[in-house]
Amino acid sequence: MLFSIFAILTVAGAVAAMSFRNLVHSVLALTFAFAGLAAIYLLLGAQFVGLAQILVYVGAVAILIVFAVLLTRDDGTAPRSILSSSWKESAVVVLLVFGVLAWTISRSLVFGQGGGSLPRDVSMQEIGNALMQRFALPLEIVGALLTVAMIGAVTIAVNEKEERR
Amino acid sequence: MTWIVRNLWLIPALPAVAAGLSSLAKQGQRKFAASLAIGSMGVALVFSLFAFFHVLSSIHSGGPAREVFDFSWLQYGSDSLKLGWMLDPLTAVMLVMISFVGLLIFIYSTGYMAHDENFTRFFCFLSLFAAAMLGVVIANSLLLLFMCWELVGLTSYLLIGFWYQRPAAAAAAKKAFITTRIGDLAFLIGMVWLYSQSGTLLFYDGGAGCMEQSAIAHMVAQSTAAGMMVSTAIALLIFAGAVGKSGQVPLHVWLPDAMEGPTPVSALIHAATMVAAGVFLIARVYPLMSANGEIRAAMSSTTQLQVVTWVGAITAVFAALIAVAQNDIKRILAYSTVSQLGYMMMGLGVGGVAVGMFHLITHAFFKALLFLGAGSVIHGCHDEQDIHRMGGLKKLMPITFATYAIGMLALCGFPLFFSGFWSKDAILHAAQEWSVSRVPFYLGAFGALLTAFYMTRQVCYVFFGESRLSESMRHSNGAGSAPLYERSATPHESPAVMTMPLIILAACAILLGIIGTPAWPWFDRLLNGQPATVDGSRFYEAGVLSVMLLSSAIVFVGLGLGWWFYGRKPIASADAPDAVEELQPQIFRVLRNKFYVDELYQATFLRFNAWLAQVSDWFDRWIWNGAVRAVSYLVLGLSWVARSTDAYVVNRGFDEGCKSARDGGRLLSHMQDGRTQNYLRVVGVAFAVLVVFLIWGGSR
Amino acid sequence: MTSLAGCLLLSAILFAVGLAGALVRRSAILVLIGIELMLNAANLNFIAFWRYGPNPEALTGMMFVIFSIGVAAAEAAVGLALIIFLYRNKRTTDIDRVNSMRG
Amino acid sequence: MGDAADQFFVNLLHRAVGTLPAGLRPILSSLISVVAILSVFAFLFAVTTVLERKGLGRIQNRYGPNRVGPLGFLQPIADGIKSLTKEDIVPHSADRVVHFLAPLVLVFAAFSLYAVLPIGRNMVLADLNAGVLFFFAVSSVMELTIFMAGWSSRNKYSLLGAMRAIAQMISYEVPLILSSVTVVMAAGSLSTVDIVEKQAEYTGFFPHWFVFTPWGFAGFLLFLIAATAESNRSPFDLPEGESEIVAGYYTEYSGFKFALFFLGEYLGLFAISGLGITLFLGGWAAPFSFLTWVPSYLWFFAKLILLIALFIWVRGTLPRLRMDQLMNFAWKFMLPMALLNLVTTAVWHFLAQGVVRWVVCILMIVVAYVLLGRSLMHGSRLEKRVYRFAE
Repeated sequence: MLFSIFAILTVAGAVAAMSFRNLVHSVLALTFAFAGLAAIYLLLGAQFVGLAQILVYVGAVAILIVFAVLLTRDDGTAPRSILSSSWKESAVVVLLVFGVLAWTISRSLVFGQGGGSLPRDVSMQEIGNALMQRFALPLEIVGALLTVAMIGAVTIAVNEKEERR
Repeated sequence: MTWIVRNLWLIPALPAVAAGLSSLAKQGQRKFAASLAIGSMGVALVFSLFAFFHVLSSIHSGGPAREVFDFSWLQYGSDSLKLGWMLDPLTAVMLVMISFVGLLIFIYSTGYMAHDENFTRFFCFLSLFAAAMLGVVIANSLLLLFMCWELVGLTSYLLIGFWYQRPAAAAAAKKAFITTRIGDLAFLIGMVWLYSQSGTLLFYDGGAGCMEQSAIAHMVAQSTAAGMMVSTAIALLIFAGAVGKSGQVPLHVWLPDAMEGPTPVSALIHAATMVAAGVFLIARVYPLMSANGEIRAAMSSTTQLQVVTWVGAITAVFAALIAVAQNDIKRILAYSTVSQLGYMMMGLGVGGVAVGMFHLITHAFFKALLFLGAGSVIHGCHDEQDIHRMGGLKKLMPITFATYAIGMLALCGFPLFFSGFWSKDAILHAAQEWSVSRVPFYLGAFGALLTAFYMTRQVCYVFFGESRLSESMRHSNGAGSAPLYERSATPHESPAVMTMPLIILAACAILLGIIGTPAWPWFDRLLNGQPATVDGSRFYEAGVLSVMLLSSAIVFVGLGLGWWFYGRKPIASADAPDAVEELQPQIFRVLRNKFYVDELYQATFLRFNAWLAQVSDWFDRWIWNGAVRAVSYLVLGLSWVARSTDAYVVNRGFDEGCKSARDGGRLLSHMQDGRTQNYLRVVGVAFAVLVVFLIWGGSR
Repeated sequence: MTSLAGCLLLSAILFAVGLAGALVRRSAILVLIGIELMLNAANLNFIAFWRYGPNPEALTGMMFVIFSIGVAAAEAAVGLALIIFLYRNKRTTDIDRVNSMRG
Repeated sequence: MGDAADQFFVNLLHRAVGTLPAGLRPILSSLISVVAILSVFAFLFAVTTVLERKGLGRIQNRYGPNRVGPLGFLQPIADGIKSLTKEDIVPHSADRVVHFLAPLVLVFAAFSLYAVLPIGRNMVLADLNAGVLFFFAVSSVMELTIFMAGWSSRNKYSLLGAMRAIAQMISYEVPLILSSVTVVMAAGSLSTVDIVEKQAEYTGFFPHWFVFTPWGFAGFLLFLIAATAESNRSPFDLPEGESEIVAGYYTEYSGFKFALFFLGEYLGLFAISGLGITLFLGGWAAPFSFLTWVPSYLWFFAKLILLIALFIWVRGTLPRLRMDQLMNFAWKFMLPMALLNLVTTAVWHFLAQGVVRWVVCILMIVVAYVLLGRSLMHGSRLEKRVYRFAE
């Protein structure tokens, strides 16, 4: 019940995000969709992930995108249509992909089987231990990746004027 | 385990630290950078000597010839990846050689690069290279070796392109890097395969290493699809890496171009150490190379060793032939390097580790000597590299001349007094006794002849006759990055900081011969981990003396021919065409008058040579370059293949075919319109297709 | 019906919507948003499989999502930096007009 | 008797819920407590406004509001009526929907922060085992609402204010979270309830609050500074710096929406102070073992009032920073100190009990502080002022 409500909200947010003309609006709609997803995670008993989702996507990524939007005001020469020149073929491809996915799910074994019982929610200790022991190497790699990404983003986007200063 | 073995890592670590520090140095801090690099290299040399004598003592006291130190690098799951270093005679010898030659060349560079504004950068790169090279040598894990191997390649790239303002240098650097990549790719595949087979990349791990009996036997046991033994396949893949790195045919193309780099670099990297890394690699994995199935255990030589031998022999002659026709002083040396590397490979193939390595060591010394001499000549002649425009330097640069002559004689293998003679002789002897075929022996002999010939030619051009430099001053007003200092019209002897290394190296080039004579095969025994004994009677063993006589005869013939062509009468002017390129009637007449073998010689050999030079040049330019490009432009691969082929057709003159091919190329390249969404769309379709395929595959 | 199939369907829909955004719109930023959306759809799948999978104790799916969120943050940062750089050079973020890579 | 008083409200709630049909109980119980929290903190908000104005007045050597009601304590009611009856002006070019949503979402988020604050023993709305994470997640939503407000009202001052606010909040979120992570490490749990439980023990009559450890003290200071910046209060009130940009992101807001923003700000302030209390000052735990008979929620609110008083005092005392000073302070001082504080906490955790670890940790922090301060001071020489963020 709750799930379907959240699902509908999420999809609505996503569709809105994809179809708004004003980019800021679509970013806000996107955050709405992300929030819905987070709610679904909570529903599925993945508390940590849900909250991390809000923290990262709503708190960081959305703001980032908004900044990018404000920093890139498109000049007036852009054609009025928000759709790209080759949107028809793209629509076909999208439908194809979605059809395939839906078909796969529909003929997969899990279809129609009821949900199992909710497992007791995982405590933070478990997650921490898992991160520190079994997944230590991936964790470090992700850390390195983030550092590199930060440096790279700064170097790419740094303004020449500020460089000279 | 003694102190030196545990702390062997210090030897590469020191230059690495030096590189790191001098990379922080400002452009102005020349003294700091130079002293740092030289100091670290000196300490590294001291450590290397420690290691060397440690090995000696342990051998003479009958101790273990090889000691390893392994540590686990990173832990994944239950398994762990181990790295390590080892100290065995091979390592010790290479360590001493590299750090010694390296030290001398560092000192030399302070003089040679004195006028370059990127002095500190140069020394940073040099130290980094030294570190990587020493790392290659001490590595006890194929992975560690590979890392340092790649690092060596990188530094070579950086140093070839050191004068990146010159397009030629930049292009050469790129060429070298990419060409060696081809070999390294094969190497990498071989390494991965080896790991999948033996489960470890340590060479020696107390019986568990991948170069030890169990793993080898396991690899020999299986056989690949083509029916060849897995060990053979892996060995060949690794050998491909060696081919790329040490410029064997067909991947030799980059080495001559690498001479665009500063001369000390050519001496250190592209003559003494790095190009020898390939040979060293083969020597290191020799157990794998000589791994043989029980069935053919009787037969002495394995498939992979035969391949090594043939490639080496062909390279030796091939490069020597090209060298005869060159005019650039450094290119001659480069091609001779290639051919000498061919000798080493051949020696490894026919005679085992000791033979090849002995030639490697001696060659390292005298070829470094030659390059530094050439550098001194170039330096003295204000960056003139064309030997036609030199001459008469014997009087002007006496020290350089003397040392250069020694080096040249050593390279030619002048009997008895020069190290080159003994090492080359060992190779020839082994080749003569090779069970499979005698052809490599003949090729080697022929190569020796050519070597003597072209070296004589070069020396005659450069040092004898009267100077043709004054007029060349008119021709070459400041080649490329000529360092700006007062241009005295007459060439001058180089400063002591450059001549001292020459003298030391010359001494080594003479003395080193002693340790490898048949009478006292100290080096051979050392590598096999046994003390050596003096025994003059070995001279009279089967074939030894005859081969010695034969090779010295060959050398004399070569020298004689060279002298006859070039040294006998001074070359008239810089524009005077080459004596052998039959453009001069009097030389024709002289030759005809002499004996008609020469005419045969003229008609066949020189034409053949010129033609071969052209062909190989053509090969360089179209086939191998085409391959390199194809690799580099992976996205446009198809269209590029079309392009290179159509260029090939253009050479033969079929224009319409070329045009159609080019159109095909353009057509293919049109598939790449830069639209992100088109790519994404293709991905989507592909995904859908894949899913459908998988589902149906699953339902079946 | 909060069952595995439900989650999968939802994630399929989200994926399709994101793909539509990435393919149909002409603004580079919105393409990036679409990609983020697809990523989240994938995350939802992971969570769903972790939750209904054989042993949730292993936490594998959850960990994967945590890492993928981290990677997604990096991806967004770099992507937007690229877009800003692009805008600075071409004064536009219309990817129909950004095809200088055409062969 | 103490226990009864302590658990009074809890039992009350149970009674009230007990009378209801079983199906509705969970929903209704949470509903009741939500209402309770709303009313209590709304009231606190009203009181605080008066107190703040009076306190500031005294600091600036004037009377605060003193006309409406006894000592002017009915002032907030008057303000409320005024803001309700005022005309609600929406700029013509504004983006109406977003302009309308922003204050609502802000207040909603601000209220939902209290869900994880244990305001007394067994008095927490939702004992999530990722409570702290929840707090930060929701507070990160507030940044977005501020952006919505600033962007939607199509006014350059609003946009500037919003940008400043977001930049500032993001920059100070990092040290804020890092300094809280120290506590999480020490307590070994993300659940606010557990954290308070950990601190509610006593050696002798002395409590185990985390402030009373070197890293805890440093962490608390960092937390306080970062919290001041997070809630946009002076000296970090650049986003609504009246003298520079009219009123920052709510320049274009009037009437009730403005009041909502005001409410949201103060609620955020209370919430973050409450978090500080929970993390460092032992939540509802009594300061001394012999004072445990006093009901726990009283302690919580006492500490809350104290912190608010501190904030008011700071506001009355310190001048406003410049934007670049703000950023430098965040990234060059707060962040390194917070990171070092993490390390110190780990050291503290792994060293054996006793004098040694005190000495070591204190040394680590003090030395780092001195060195960092020296180096930052060293660079700063008088030079022409560059409005890097104003251009």
